[in-house]
Amino acid sequence: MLTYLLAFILFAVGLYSVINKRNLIKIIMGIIIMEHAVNAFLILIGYRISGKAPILEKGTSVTEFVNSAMDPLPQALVITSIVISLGVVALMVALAVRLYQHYGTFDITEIRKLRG
Amino acid sequence: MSGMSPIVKTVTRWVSPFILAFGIYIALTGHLTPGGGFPGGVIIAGCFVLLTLAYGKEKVDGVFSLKSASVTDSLASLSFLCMGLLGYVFGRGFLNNFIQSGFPGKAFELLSGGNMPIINVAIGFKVGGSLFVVFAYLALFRAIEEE
Amino acid sequence: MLPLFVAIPLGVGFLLPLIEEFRERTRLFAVTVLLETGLLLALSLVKFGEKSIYRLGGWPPPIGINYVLDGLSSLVLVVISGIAFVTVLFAMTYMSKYENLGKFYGLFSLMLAGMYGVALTGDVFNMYVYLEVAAISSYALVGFNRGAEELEASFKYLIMGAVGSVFILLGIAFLYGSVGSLNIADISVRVSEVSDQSFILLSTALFIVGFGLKAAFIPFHSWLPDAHSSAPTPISAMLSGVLIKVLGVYALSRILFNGLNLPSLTPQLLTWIGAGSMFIGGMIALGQNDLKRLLAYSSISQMGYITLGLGMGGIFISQGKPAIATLALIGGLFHLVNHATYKSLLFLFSGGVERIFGTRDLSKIGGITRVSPVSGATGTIGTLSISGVPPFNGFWSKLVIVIAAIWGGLYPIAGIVLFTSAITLAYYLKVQRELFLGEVVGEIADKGKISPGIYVPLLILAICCIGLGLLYLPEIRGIVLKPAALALQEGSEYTQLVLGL
Amino acid sequence: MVLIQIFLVFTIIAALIAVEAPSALSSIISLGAVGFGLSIAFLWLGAPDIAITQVVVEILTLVILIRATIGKGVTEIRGNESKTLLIGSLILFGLGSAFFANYLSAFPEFGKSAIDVFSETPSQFYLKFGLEKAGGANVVNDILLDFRAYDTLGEATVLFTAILGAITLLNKDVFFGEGGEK
Repeated sequence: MLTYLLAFILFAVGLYSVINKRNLIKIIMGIIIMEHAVNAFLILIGYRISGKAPILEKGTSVTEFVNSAMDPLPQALVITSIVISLGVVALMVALAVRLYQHYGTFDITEIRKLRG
Repeated sequence: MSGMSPIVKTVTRWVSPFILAFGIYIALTGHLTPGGGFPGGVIIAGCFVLLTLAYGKEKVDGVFSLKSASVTDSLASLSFLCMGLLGYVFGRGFLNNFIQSGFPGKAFELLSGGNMPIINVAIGFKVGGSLFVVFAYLALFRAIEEE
Repeated sequence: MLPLFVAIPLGVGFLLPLIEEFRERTRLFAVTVLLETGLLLALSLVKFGEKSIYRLGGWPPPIGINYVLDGLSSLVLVVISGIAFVTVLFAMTYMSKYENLGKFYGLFSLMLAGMYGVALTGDVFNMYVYLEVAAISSYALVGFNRGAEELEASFKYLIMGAVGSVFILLGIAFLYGSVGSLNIADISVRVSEVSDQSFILLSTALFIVGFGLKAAFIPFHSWLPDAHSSAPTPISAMLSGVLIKVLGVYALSRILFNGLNLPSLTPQLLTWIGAGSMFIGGMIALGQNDLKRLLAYSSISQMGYITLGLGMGGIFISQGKPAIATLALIGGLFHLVNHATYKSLLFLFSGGVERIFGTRDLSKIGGITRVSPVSGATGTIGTLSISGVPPFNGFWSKLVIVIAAIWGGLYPIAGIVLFTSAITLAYYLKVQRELFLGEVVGEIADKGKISPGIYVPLLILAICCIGLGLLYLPEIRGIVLKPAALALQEGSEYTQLVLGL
Repeated sequence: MVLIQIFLVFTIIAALIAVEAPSALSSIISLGAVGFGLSIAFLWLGAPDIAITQVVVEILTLVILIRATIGKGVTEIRGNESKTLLIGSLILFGLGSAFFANYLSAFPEFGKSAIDVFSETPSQFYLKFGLEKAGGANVVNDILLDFRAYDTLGEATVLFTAILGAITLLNKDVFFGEGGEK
């Protein structure tokens, strides 16, 4: 139980950074941390006590494998989500670099040109 | 960007082929051991990123230019899509693992899993190409900025 | 045939940047995308009304991913394809002076692929993946002009969108943890077997926040006016016309109605979120002077109508009034179709206005009817439809929503809808007075002459605005809108279609 | 299990340092610590595929982030942080934790996955027939490339789209539309 809660504290740290920081890089980091936390949570959901990695080895019987392997589906989802977050981070960094070129700062309060 | 010290350059020259080989290995045997196209591709991209950092942009341009990287990116994506469409054309359904149902390889060997090794390699090239492109663009952007 | 909806735009999206690496062939890119959207429009019209599923990779539903084509998704497919076709027709002329068009059309095509993916899929996680495809390409397209304001709007949109996506993913994680499946139909079977619903409710809340950020419901709306007014005009039309609907309202209602069987209190929550967005969006729009920002705030307000219709449908379903529920859902979906047409019309029109006058500030321009009668007329039709003047389509959908609210006994809701209609009328009367009527104000740029490439798409959409009013007739409504409403209402039918139980 | 918790606490501390550290470089390196800590935790949790992916992706993210920020004199920008938002988010977090403490019994116990709790889940099928039907010994890869290959196609597309968007935005070419470079 505590383990799930720890993943949520990590999520909250990321959310705090996104909401409360004025530095673009810190906001990007907040999003990265949130994504890490969700990935960790997904893996924790798929965890089975004293389970093994979901990779068959020669000689193991399938029934034994089904009873002892971790849940493979959340792992597949996490790989997908890691790659998606990598793409999003690349785009965010590109935008942040461009904004720095225009304004000479990463401070979000000095970038606000647009209204509401 | 002129590159780093001679020590870094020498070490990079010795290490980078192994990194590249490791990336290809990870991508190729993804269906048997931990790994797969994505980590393999990232390692391949990392190899070229290392070369760029150590030798500077101009030197690497001859080996693996920006254009060839983004062409690799597009072509590998297209080939993944084509693997999917081939299943459709053969009447087995979009993204069906048609090779596995036609010629099932022996389990635990490299040529098993039908489409899977092929798609893994395609993904490896795709990820490698696209991540190198974005890194190179960021580096290029800095170079222009510093002028 | 169904995989082609995603495979064709994906192929075009991969191919155009590849061609651009070798040669800049602006004309070829535009024609390719026009052909692509035309083909997809034809395909979606052929497939309209069909009910089928497609198993990707040949695996049966809970194991593999499947496409679902039912009343609702076929309606949404037609809306996406139609608006995309007209937008590309407009972009062919409007965007012809820009550079990097291979990347522009490539991203446009990928955005289309993402939206088709979301509209067709029957799997929660897959919906998330394709939602990201559509969202990421729209982030990049918003900043396509690369000016300071555009980049800032894009960054804001990107941050809010990324936070929304993380919330959606967390919701999916909770859902998987509490039911053990990702297929929407399978989830709806398993949800009813779960004894303690509290984690279903938690994931519902996360979904509402996540999709609410994508759909710009009122507490989460701050990115929308910036993004929609900074994007290149054809993209603004796509974003306001279809993207926020498909990624926000459609995806949310698919999961809530078909997957989670409408957990308690969610319909009420949706209704009040809708009412709030409608009212507050309208009030802010009243004070805007920039034409595109006014249109963007009005999008928030109009999204409120759609959400309200769907939420009311949910309330009536849980109260056991199926006939009125169908009517409310029809109202919401009818408004979705209507809003797609007239909001894209108005955004494209604002692009034309900007071409003529060189600015979008309403206080500095006027008399467009004298400069360009055709675009003036189409703009008038757009504003009249959105403010709900009788012969045009906007009136009929609002009428259906009000009738449903009154029959169902939700008088305060009906009051808010009527009051918001009055506000909408007020701010579009302001647009009428400032922009259309009176003498020509402001300097007319050299390129003031509007070419057929710009006004033909406007004319097509204006004709749609008049013609879609026909959907109010019970016979036509029964064919087009009722199956879509029933797809949401009859969860068991959906389950049967997918799982074949 | 305790080990996993220790690693998670380590990542939380690293995340806090990353968020609060004054200099850009140290906070980026702490962010790296979050990622590497998690990848070791993934290894303990029986997910070697993800551990590998996490490590290599983390390295590349760090390189990109450092490349983007280094030499830009990014120090902590302080002051005028909105207190209302902070308090609001703390209240929300408190409510969330209270919800958790209250209803945790409704969620499958830690250490039991969907395979143990529910019958006939997709995961059971994947484990049972992965080798036979898809042909790969690595079940996670079977899922990624056969059972849910469509997801992987989408994921490749997401990466392609993001990179295409990034290079579109970074492109220096001048363009002739309205607005434009200011």
